Amino acid sequence: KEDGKPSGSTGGGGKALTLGFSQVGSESGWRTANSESVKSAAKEAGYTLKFSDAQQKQENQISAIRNYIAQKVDVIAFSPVVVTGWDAVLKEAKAAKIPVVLTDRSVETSDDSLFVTLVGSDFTDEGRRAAKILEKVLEKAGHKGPVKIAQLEGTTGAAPAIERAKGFKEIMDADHKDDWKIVVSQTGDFTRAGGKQVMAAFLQSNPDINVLYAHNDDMGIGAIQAIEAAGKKPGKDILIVTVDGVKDGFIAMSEGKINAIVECNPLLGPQLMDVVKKVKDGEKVERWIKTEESDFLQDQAKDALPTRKY
Amino acid sequence: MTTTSRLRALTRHHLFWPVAVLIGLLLVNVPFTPDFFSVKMTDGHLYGSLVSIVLFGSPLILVAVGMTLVIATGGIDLSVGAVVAITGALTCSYISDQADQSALSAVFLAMGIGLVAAVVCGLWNGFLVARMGIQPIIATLIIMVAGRGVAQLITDGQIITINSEPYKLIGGGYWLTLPFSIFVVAVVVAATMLLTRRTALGLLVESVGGNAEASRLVGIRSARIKIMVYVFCALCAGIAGLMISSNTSAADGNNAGLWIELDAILAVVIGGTALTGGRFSIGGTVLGALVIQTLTTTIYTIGVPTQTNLVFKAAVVIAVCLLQSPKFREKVFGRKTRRKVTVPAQPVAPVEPAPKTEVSR
Amino acid sequence: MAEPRPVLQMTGVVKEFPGVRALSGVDFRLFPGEIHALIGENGAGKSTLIKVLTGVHSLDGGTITLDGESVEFTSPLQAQQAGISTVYQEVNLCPNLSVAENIFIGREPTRGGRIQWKRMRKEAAELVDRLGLDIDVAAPLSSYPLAVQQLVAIVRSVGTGDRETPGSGAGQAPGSGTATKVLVLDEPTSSLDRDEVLELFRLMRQLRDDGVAILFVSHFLDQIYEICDRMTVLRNGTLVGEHLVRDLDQVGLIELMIGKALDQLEELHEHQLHSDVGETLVKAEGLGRSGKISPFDLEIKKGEVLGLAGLLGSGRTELARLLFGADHPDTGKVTIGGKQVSMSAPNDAIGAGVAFCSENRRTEGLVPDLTVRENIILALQAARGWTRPIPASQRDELVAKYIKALDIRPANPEARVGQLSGGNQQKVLLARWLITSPQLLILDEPTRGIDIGAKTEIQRLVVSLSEDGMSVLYIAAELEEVLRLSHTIGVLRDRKLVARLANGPEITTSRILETIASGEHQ
Amino acid sequence: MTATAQKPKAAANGTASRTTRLLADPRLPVLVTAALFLAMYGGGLSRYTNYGFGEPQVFLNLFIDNGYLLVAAIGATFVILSGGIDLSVGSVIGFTTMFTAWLVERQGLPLVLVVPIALGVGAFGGFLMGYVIHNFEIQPFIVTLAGLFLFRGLCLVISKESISVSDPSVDTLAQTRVPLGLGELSIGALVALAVLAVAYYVLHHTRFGRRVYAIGGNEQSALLMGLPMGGTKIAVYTVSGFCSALAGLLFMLYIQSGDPLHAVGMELDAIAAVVIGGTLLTGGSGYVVGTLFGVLVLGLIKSLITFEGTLSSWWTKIATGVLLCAFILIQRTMTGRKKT
Ligand SMILES: Nc1ncnc2c1ncn2[C@@H]1O[C@H](COP(=O)(O)OP(=O)(O)OP(=O)(O)O)[C@@H](O)[C@H]1O
Ligand SMILES: Nc1ncnc2c1ncn2[C@@H]1O[C@H](COP(=O)(O)OP(=O)(O)OP(=O)(O)O)[C@@H](O)[C@H]1O
Ligand SMILES: [Mg+2]
Ligand SMILES: [Mg+2]
Repeated sequence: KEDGKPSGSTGGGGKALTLGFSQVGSESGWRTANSESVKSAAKEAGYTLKFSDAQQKQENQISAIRNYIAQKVDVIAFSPVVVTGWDAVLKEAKAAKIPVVLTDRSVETSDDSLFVTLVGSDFTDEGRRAAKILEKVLEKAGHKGPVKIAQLEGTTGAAPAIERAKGFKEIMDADHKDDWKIVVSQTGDFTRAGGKQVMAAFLQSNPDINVLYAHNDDMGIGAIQAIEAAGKKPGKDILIVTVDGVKDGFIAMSEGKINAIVECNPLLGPQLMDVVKKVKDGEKVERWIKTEESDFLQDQAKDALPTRKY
Repeated sequence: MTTTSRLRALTRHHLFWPVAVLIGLLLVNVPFTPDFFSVKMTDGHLYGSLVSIVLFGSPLILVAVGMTLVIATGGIDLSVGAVVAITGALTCSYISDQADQSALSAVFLAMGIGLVAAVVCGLWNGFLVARMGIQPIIATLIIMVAGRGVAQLITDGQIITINSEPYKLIGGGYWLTLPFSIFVVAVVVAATMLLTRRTALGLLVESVGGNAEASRLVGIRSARIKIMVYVFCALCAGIAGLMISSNTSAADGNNAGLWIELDAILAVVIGGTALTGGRFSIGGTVLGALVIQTLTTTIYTIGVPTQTNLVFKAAVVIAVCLLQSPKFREKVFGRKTRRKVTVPAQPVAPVEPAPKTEVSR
Repeated sequence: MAEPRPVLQMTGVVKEFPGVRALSGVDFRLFPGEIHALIGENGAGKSTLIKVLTGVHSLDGGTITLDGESVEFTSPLQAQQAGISTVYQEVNLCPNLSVAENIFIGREPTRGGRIQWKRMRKEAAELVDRLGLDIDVAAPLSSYPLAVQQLVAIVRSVGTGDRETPGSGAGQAPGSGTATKVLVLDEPTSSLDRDEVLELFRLMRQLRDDGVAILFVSHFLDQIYEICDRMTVLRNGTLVGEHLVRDLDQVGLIELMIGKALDQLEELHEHQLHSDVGETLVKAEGLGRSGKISPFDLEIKKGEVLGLAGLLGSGRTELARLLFGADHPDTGKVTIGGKQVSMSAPNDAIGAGVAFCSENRRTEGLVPDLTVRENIILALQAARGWTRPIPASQRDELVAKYIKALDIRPANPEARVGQLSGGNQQKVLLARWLITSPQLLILDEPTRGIDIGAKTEIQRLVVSLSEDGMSVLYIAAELEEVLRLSHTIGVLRDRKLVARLANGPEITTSRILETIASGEHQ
Repeated sequence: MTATAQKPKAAANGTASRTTRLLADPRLPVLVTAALFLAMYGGGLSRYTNYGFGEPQVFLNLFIDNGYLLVAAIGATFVILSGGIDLSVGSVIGFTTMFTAWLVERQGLPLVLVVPIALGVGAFGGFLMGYVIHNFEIQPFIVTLAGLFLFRGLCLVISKESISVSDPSVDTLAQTRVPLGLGELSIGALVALAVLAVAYYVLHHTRFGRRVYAIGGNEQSALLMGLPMGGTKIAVYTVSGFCSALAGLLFMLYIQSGDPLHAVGMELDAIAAVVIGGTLLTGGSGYVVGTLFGVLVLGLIKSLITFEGTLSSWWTKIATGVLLCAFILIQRTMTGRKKT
């Protein structure tokens, strides 16, 4: 908080704090859970929430933020659609003395003072964690021989897709250069239908795949159906690691069809409200507040399942 | 001579090029997946690339068939993707509320509800286009935008997962060793063909699309026909919506049928129906949809890197269109056998001898 | 100038369409300063010859020389730039643009790249005026009836030929700056009335005297004898002869055209109308639509042929459209067979047994992509509704019958209507309504663009239909035609029905013209 | 013998009542759109004044936030007036952002060089599509759909990741605000307005513009009238490609980054704006000024929804649809129903 601008509070007093929150969209269950979490946390904290949905478009998000500036909200928070291109509007916010909190992912800026903090996870790290947990999965399954991986990517060009692939590859290249190989990789657009269809094609062209890494649970679940239709056993013939940790993913895992899930927690509403309050009150906050997340293996699935809210 | 002329006649057939492209695309896969054409028995049903092309292509075929009629009337329906989402969402949310998700009656009721919603969307589109006279692209844009919102409203923005064996059959199950969806598609396509060619509907649709004013003046109730085709199109999209949600046993308000309208329109055009309306070909549309689905599968199987998927798709689409364009074939392959001057053998008529100057000056 | 050289010469021209040979080795020549008629039955290949000449269609064989140089145009633009100005058979203008723009588009007066709108409108008004037309050139073309559009098309093509009008100064000619050497007019007179035709002829003569070669197509033989110097006759895509007009009489010409001796073409000249018309079938009271036609009363009896006479734009078409419900009337009511019919849409009228054959076959009549068969059965099918298709056998029989009766060529029910010649399209349109056997048949210029043989045939058909009890509302540009067929003649003037004359020996064309002129009569 | 017959005088003027004439006036849809836009804005004013909706800058923001869309929609207007359609708009915009960002950031080219290159590439893309459409007689919908795939694919080929533009000249351009009395406008907005003026001039005062209308009115006729069809058609798509590329540049200024997923689906926004502005998709009828109001209406709908500020994601979509629908229906009833 080297710039100390959060002190520029306007009223304070009895008036409820107004938070402008610009969400990416509602492209997945994960995202919806994220929005819900923010909304309910804001309600609980007694803040006035201005919520807007950008329908996956950066320009919408920018104009939403502009509008928040015009409306003179106390704090602006948003989950950036993309990581780049925020300088101009963030400078306007800064000029209007409105502190900005990022959620979910960071942005690239030239000037670090443009936002106060980031509440969220790190997609690249999720990729790394996926690779790490795959090691455990392979070990548990007593797998021998080459590891032939099929990768189901998210929407081409989307940050989670790129970074989850990057993180995974990083570990793979570092530790498993010889024995692991990504034999096929295609986008399943983060959807079940996509995952199913792509996996069906993979199984035709590369019947010897023995590991699947899916960038989210939904594609993994779709792929499971394709694997079953091909007469193979998901979780046994083909080991599956996915990211996200939605409820359906855990159900599949408890049925033994997914071997491990790397959690990416959408429920960061309460954390966000905390941070907003601190920022508003001029307290010092950390530059990056990581969400609490963990990785799950099959044996933890049963226990974790009831805790899944979305 | 006869063989070449027969070949000519064959290449002139309006379905020749779609078929040729389809076969070509299928063959492209062989070097990458040598057993591409093999079909084997797995778990009591047939399994293989060809089977999955039909299975995954079924929703697209359905939507495209409905779209064909709309396009034939000179319209266009952008809302099909949203209708797919709404139908799936309604049906799945109803089923998921059921205590016994596999109860047949509940499943049928749920599908009924979903399809009624689709029909309502179709009626609305038809009303805007035919009664209010709003341009189709903008009239259907309304549901395209709002419909997905409605679908998400129904699913609460979540993916609704259901566990219903009978429902699973429509889009993901097998019957007589074949994907059940093949039968659904076959029934819908056959019904459409019967409906359009055995009754006068096809003729009237083509007439409305070919010349709207003339059709009005011969007393065709074009408003009614337009409403009918929009409803039919929405119904097809609804069935496709059932299939898509059944295939994964889940309703995804945001992603189900996303951009399917573009693929459907593409399929219609590859099938030889002009976007300006008029003549249409259901068979061509089915082929067009198969071409697109094969293209998608090909992209997955031959290992195109994700970032070049779209470039590849663009290249194929352009190639298909160029091949289908007579002008292009003429310019590139044809050398057009011009100047085969066939001087008249007839006795040349009595031409007045002298060019008398008739200038009245 | 010893040996006159043809400005245009076509030799051995061949044009084939899939399945049809439209032209097989036609020779044709055109001299400067002559008006040359191109004559032939419907489908003989006249329009095709013109289209091949002007680069609309490519040539399949033969050569074209213009001014001694071999040419082959690949687009109408090129032909225009080489000095060939053309009015094609169907009105080919842009309905969404103003009259002035339609006349000038492609060669608008500009200064520094900017269109001079004022000047353009002024010049357009002058040009239009020269054809005796008095219209607002700033109004969109679509607001005018077909005949006016036809005239505008003519103005467009001829107006450029002699733009040395002192007023307009610049005198920069069309496109690239070539003056018109050849003017091609494909049935320009098909929907014009006498006055307009005279104006057009005056203009044509003037152009001819300026040395322009004019190619003129018409099915009105009188007009050909009136204005042409020379003629070329086509039959079935082949050349049957080139003659000086004064060397060949009408009978000889017709024989050349149809390829056999003509028997009883004249027959219809007699009034052979039956006199016993039945009781009132259609009654319109105070029917009107503001801005289109003032309220009128009209009665049509069973079996009566009611002809409408009037000048161009007098409202004949508007009247017919109101009776059919094609336009929504503001006032009045219609009773048909004693029952009041709400005239809100054509369906209502069709349901009550009214049929309307529009004058504008291209935009309001045919569906060009559909086949002859489909176009013919369209109205009947629409009346039956989509659930009850006409059984195939009955359909084919009906279609075959009318193809034969009206001599539609090619006699192939599978041919696309858009590819038929103009006259044959008109016949298809007629056939469409005839098979519905309506109670009242409204024919708006049914013989437009139809050759004389078929024209007589159609007129005979009208007579026999009326004898069978069908009422007919008959509109034709030719007064004689109206006179010949009608029991009663309604006279329109300035969009008002001003008189109703019972036909009889004392009614002549000049009598009708007087009525039109005086505006009042009983 | 016809000397007796008097020519009936043209009466098109007097008889037709004023309302009929007004209803037939092609300018009516534009006026109605403009009026409705103002009404809608008034509605927003009365509802959200307390939230600062009344500030002039909020109005000017409509231009700032939609300048790129306006430029793209102007290009689309040309195409639609000529009776065609261009679906590649969004992809070309996305591609341009990506391409320029890549050239500026990764290749280190100066902006003065990059801008013409980008515009040239866009225009060339449009030219190619026009060429194929005209010469091979393939339906524009399909050719431009292939263009949509191609350009989006090329974005990804350049890079899957977004590229942030930190070039100082881009920075200054992006952040320059031109004061305008009551508020300020960005460079992008000004460029958009300039493009609008040029487009208006071209469409209404040059031969090329009138040819565009002629072709849209009736292509076959235009051909027979001897208009240079091919040239015009190709030019129209070139203009659209150029405008899309320019829109891409403005978009790049607006968000200072290139991203392969930028402007997905923007072609539909552009087409919607054109149609809302009263232009007929069948071609030949409409005004580019209408397009301005179409864009403003879409922008206003977005603004109103943000100002409402309580809508969940799906209600945002539903509200957009409902507002759009209400707008179209009112517009339709006010311009009078014509037979389709
Ligand atoms: N585009 C086309 N495709 C196929 N056949 C055509 C085409 N255009 C003309 N034809 C055929 O060529 C023949 C000659 O037609 P054309 O239009 O030249 O006749 P025409 O002499 O002008 O007759 P009309 O007096 O009726 O106008 C006809 O049989 C017609 O069906
Ligand atoms: N000077 C004019 N000459 C011709 N038509 C005109 C003129 N001025 C106006 N009109 C238009 O003519 C229309 C009436 O034409 P209508 O088609 O009914 O005439 P018509 O008697 O059928 O003539 P025709 O069919 O020979 O053109 C009016 O709606 C009017 O717009
Ligand atoms: Mg002809
Ligand atoms: Mg008339």
